[in-house]
Amino acid sequence: MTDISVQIGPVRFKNPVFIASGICGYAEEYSPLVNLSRLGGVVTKTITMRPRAGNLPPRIHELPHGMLNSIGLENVGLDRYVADKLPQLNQRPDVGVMVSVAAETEDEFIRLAEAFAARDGYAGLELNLSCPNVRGEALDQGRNPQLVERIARIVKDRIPDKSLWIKVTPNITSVADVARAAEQGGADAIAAINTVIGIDFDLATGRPVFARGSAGYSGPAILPIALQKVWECAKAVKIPIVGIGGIASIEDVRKFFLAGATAVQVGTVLYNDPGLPERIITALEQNPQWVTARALPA
Amino acid sequence: MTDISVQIGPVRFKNPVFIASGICGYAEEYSPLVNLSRLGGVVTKTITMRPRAGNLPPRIHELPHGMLNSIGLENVGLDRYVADKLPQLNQRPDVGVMVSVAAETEDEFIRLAEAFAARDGYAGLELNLSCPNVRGEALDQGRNPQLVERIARIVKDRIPDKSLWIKVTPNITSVADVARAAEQGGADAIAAINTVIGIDFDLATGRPVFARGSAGYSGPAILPIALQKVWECAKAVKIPIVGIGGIASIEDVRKFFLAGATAVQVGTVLYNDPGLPERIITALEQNPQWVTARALPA
Amino acid sequence: MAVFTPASAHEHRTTVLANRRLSRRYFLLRLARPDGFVEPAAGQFVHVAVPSIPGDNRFFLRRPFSIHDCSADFIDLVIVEVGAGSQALRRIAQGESVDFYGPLGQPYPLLAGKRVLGLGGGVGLAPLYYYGFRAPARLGDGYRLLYGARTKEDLFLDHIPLEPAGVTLATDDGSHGFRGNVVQLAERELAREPADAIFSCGPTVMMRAAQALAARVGIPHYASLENRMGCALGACRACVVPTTLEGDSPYRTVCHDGPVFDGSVLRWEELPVP
Amino acid sequence: MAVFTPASAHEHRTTVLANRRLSRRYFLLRLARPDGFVEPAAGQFVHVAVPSIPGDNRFFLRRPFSIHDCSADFIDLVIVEVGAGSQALRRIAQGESVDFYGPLGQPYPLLAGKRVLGLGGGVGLAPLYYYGFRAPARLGDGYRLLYGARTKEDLFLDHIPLEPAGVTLATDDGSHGFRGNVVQLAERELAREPADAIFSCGPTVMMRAAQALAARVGIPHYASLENRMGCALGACRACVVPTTLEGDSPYRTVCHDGPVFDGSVLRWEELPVP
Ligand SMILES: Cc1cc2nc3c(=O)[nH]c(=O)nc-3n(C[C@H](O)[C@H](O)[C@H](O)COP(=O)(O)OP(=O)(O)OC[C@H]3O[C@@H](n4cnc5c(N)ncnc54)[C@H](O)[C@@H]3O)c2cc1C
Ligand SMILES: Cc1cc2nc3c(=O)[nH]c(=O)nc-3n(C[C@H](O)[C@H](O)[C@H](O)COP(=O)(O)OP(=O)(O)OC[C@H]3O[C@@H](n4cnc5c(N)ncnc54)[C@H](O)[C@@H]3O)c2cc1C
Ligand SMILES: Cc1cc2nc3c(=O)[nH]c(=O)nc-3n(C[C@H](O)[C@H](O)[C@H](O)COP(=O)(O)O)c2cc1C
Ligand SMILES: Cc1cc2nc3c(=O)[nH]c(=O)nc-3n(C[C@H](O)[C@H](O)[C@H](O)COP(=O)(O)O)c2cc1C
Ligand code: FES
Ligand code: FES
Repeated sequence: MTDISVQIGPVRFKNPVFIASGICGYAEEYSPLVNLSRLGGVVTKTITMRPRAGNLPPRIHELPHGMLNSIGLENVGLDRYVADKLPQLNQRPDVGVMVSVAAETEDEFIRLAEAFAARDGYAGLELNLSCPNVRGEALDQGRNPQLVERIARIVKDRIPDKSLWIKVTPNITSVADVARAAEQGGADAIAAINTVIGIDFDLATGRPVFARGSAGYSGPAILPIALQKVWECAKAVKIPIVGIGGIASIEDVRKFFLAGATAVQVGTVLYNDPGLPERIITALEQNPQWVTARALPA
Repeated sequence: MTDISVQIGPVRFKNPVFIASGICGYAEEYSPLVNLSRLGGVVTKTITMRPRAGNLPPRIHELPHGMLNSIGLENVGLDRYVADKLPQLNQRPDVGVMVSVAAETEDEFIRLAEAFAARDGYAGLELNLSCPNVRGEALDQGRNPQLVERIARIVKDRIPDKSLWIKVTPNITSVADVARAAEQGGADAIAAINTVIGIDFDLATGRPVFARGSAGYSGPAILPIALQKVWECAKAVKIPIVGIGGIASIEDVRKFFLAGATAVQVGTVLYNDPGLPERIITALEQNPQWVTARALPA
Repeated sequence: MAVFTPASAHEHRTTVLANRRLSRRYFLLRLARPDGFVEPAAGQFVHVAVPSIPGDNRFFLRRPFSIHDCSADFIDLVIVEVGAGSQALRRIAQGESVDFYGPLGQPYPLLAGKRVLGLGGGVGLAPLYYYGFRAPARLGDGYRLLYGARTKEDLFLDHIPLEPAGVTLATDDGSHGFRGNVVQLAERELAREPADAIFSCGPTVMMRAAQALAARVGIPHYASLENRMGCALGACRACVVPTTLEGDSPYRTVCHDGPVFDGSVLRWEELPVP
Repeated sequence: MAVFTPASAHEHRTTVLANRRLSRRYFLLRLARPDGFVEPAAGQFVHVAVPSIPGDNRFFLRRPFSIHDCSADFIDLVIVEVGAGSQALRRIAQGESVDFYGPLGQPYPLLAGKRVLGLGGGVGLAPLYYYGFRAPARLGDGYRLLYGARTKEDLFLDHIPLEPAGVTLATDDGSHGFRGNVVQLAERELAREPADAIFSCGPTVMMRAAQALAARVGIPHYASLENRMGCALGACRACVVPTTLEGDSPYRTVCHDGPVFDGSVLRWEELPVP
């Protein structure tokens, strides 16, 4: 069976196919439907220092070619995550776990990084600097390249032997600037993209469908946008790019590789077709040249 | 028949339904399929000082829920426009014409503004400061609020009795900042949005489908994004907002009004359903309350 | 409440055995029971992918449906046509295939030897019918089921055993059975003969009234809730409802902590009414 | 070249009279000719909306198709199944309705009294068949039509009058008629009897070869091009092809300046090959 493993920073992953953050919770939840150990890895729901209750329901809204979500980073918080959730997966060393984390201050990032530096049983951290579903800019450092560079360095210094991915938002003027800053700060990869900011209205009530109004747009409709951001990042940095956004078929995954991605994360489509990630992996094993094909002169 | 006319700056338009720039050329081309005098108005293909040949074909690419275009502002240039095209429409005073213009320098904007100030037979100018399909940033002033304010003032000072609309790009961090700048500069309305930057690849060739790589994404897939930008602008400025992006039904139009739009422009859907604008107008005449409904406390 | 083991959720591809109209707005979707489909408990549901043109993703989210009946050979769903997805399901022809996973969620508790009064509103009859008359593990005579709809045309009665042995009917307009809603009928029934618990499934307003009644009478009330779902596995946190429970979050998931909840812990005023 | 008046382009909703397979990859879509449909000239096309589920927009752009035949009652299109859209059109049942507008574009010139050699490659036969045998205004004996395809299975021959009176056939593999491509056949024909002009429609490579041949022989060549289209009215500038013509832009639109072009003005090396 062909080797399609990929190296991202200090860590080697058995293949380039991951499940995106927030899609499958802390991973274990999806074990009845997805063979987790078959995947390159799983990115967890974003963890914050303190537990978060998340936004008022309703939290998702279907659209013809995707969906809007307004989950609001509901999560159990750092302490319960390392106490309850991480150990679950430690019992499954065959599953590559990228822990997604977000924080409000550089100090919080230091404490998060130190908490994980002290533990094992995960492959690395993905910093979510770009959640469109939380109030204020405290959790939206992704707009500010200088801040991104500092945060990347703060974390990477503390987990040198783990893989550090910076997840970027598409809702800014230049993802290239942010990608360069992350690279400067020592990030091992750029994960692009998070959801595209969008909104929908309920004609019956005359109000937005979500209490918070705007929400995060995901699914096939955002594929061309995600591909373009990966394309932009690939031209800007030398570190690997993890492509995310709108994947719903093996063809979509091939396009991410052409755009310059080293690996991909499968998101919303999992709700519709939980078997897809494993089918993608099988197809890539049969066609390893797809993984290395690039539209850009490398 | 109910009056659904709308006032935008110094000009009153017979209804709030327009055809978006670049969709129907210089308007006359669509007269066999659309009753132009039934519309609130038509926005022309963007005009530049000198003629532009546009990009290498192919120039459009279909996607499941929209399309990508890379036309590249092909147009006849100012001189031929005012010599040949504008007079055509002068013979049809019943058609409200917004002329879309773009320029590379403030000086060019002055000359464009003066050229139009000296003429009549049009309702106003829409400044395209945001075309994703031309090289460099010369034609992409829409990212820079200060520049937007200066350009708006330059033009408005010269056409005080015409309607001046500033068309904004969604591909920036804050459309609200640009909208505020345009309002400061004396614009009569914000037109939101231009196409969303995207890309697609041809798996057969392993290359982007367009010679220039990235292109402009339009059609139903971008509706939630466009609605969100209008929502953001409506909270930021007092001047009217003209909603553009992904309209494919009367329900979509109602959502733009809820988001805070005073008028709308119908774009790509015209290729699929040229009868839609007139059906929308009839529906609005029968339900004038839809035009004034807002989700925001006005 | 029974702890649901997600291990029972498997992805299945199966065939449509029948798809027929039951009443004005309801239809029955009968699926061949696939191998390995775990025996469902009353109140559990399946998460169904709505078929669409190949390569298209018109219906991106699956639709959750309660199990109305289940035998060795088939799984029955009773579906009301509300939006585009349920209409698309109505169009699936016999012999076509459908993907789903399940059974999912927390079922109604099995209160052996207790007197349970079931209140089914509209399509909410499904899990309570299964609970009382079809589920392998079910109460005997202790179970009374009341079934209400807006009007006669909305009731679906085939296979439904009627009084005295079975179901008592109510219609808001009195066009069939008791005139009034099913909660008003429940008050009369409780006056006639008390119960140890109320189970409800139906419109939120109806279940809210059932909660008030249960509180007045001082008996427990278990309600089966609805909400929009993504994963249906407790992973995405999309389907939460507000509760009075302690913990990091007041929210619980309809897909995994529910759909059946002890009504006394729900913040009824804040429930989303999809 | 005749100046096309867009006034002829009207939006029509019509009914499918027939939809049947012609050969391995081709099918015939016969539409009822709607009232007010202007008499089309050979080389003109219609812009057809591909039906999709209501509320969906799976096929956002219309598809242009040449007129293969047109009578008082019907309009025939011959369509090759290449992608999702043509496959969707293949699925439309008789009696269903279809939206289109047209006729559109510049037709082949009517060279009265001249000897014209038509070269049809694959589905490119359509406009040349209409030109020679069906259009109200057409040449008489002066017209010779050569029709080539990859192999026997790709030819569609019903209603097509064959030699001596009519069409001469070629297949690349020689499985039917002349062995070789239609341009090679054309050289033989011209050697046999000269012509005053060549008309071609087919794959870009074939038309390019036809241009080279015409140039060698020193006669005009009119080619019908394909390109992706948006408006099909000359408005959006999506369908342009590069030419050697003067003016603000070297580009001309296939929908409005074409689809039939004087081959000598086209920059053949740069033509998009859809
Ligand atoms: C646990 C559970 C059991 C259910 N059992 C049944 C049943 O047995 N019979 C039945 O007819 N219906 C049942 N429903 C409701 C059913 O899932 C929705 O009516 C259905 O999804 C509506 O989809 P639609 O495409 O027709 O409506 P649309 O309006 O097209 O749906 C749009 C989106 O909203 C969601 N949605 C809309 N209404 C509801 C709702 N009431 N509940 C949940 N999601 C909704 C859809 O899933 C979809 O994501 C159940 C719901 C839950 C949560
Ligand atoms: C003037 C003109 C006349 C034509 N006449 C015929 C005819 O008589 N019979 C016939 O079978 N075909 C004809 N074509 C080509 C036909 O329009 C395409 O084959 C068809 O659009 C392919 O669509 P699809 O959905 O099957 O392919 P897809 O690959 O799904 O199409 C995707 C997109 O590409 C466009 N596209 C793909 N291939 C072509 C192409 N070769 N030309 C133009 N657009 C394309 C489609 O319109 C659509 O926008 C003609 C084209 C033009 C321009
Ligand atoms: C329900 C839902 C929850 C999400 N939660 C998170 C999250 O907690 N952290 C994060 O970085 N991204 C989150 N995302 C974004 C996804 O990880 C992904 O970036 C985005 O959905 C685009 O990919 P897709 O189109 O394949 O879904 C979430 C997306 C969805 C749909
Ligand atoms: C083929 C095409 C050409 C366009 N040309 C222009 C243009 O010249 N100037 C401009 O401001 N916008 C142009 N646009 C953008 C549209 O005016 C509109 O802002 C965008 O398409 C979003 O609306 P829609 O989704 O309804 O098409 C063009 C769009 C398309 C599809
Ligand atoms: S639907 Fe994902 S948690 Fe319930
Ligand atoms: S398709 Fe629009 S100009 Fe030809």
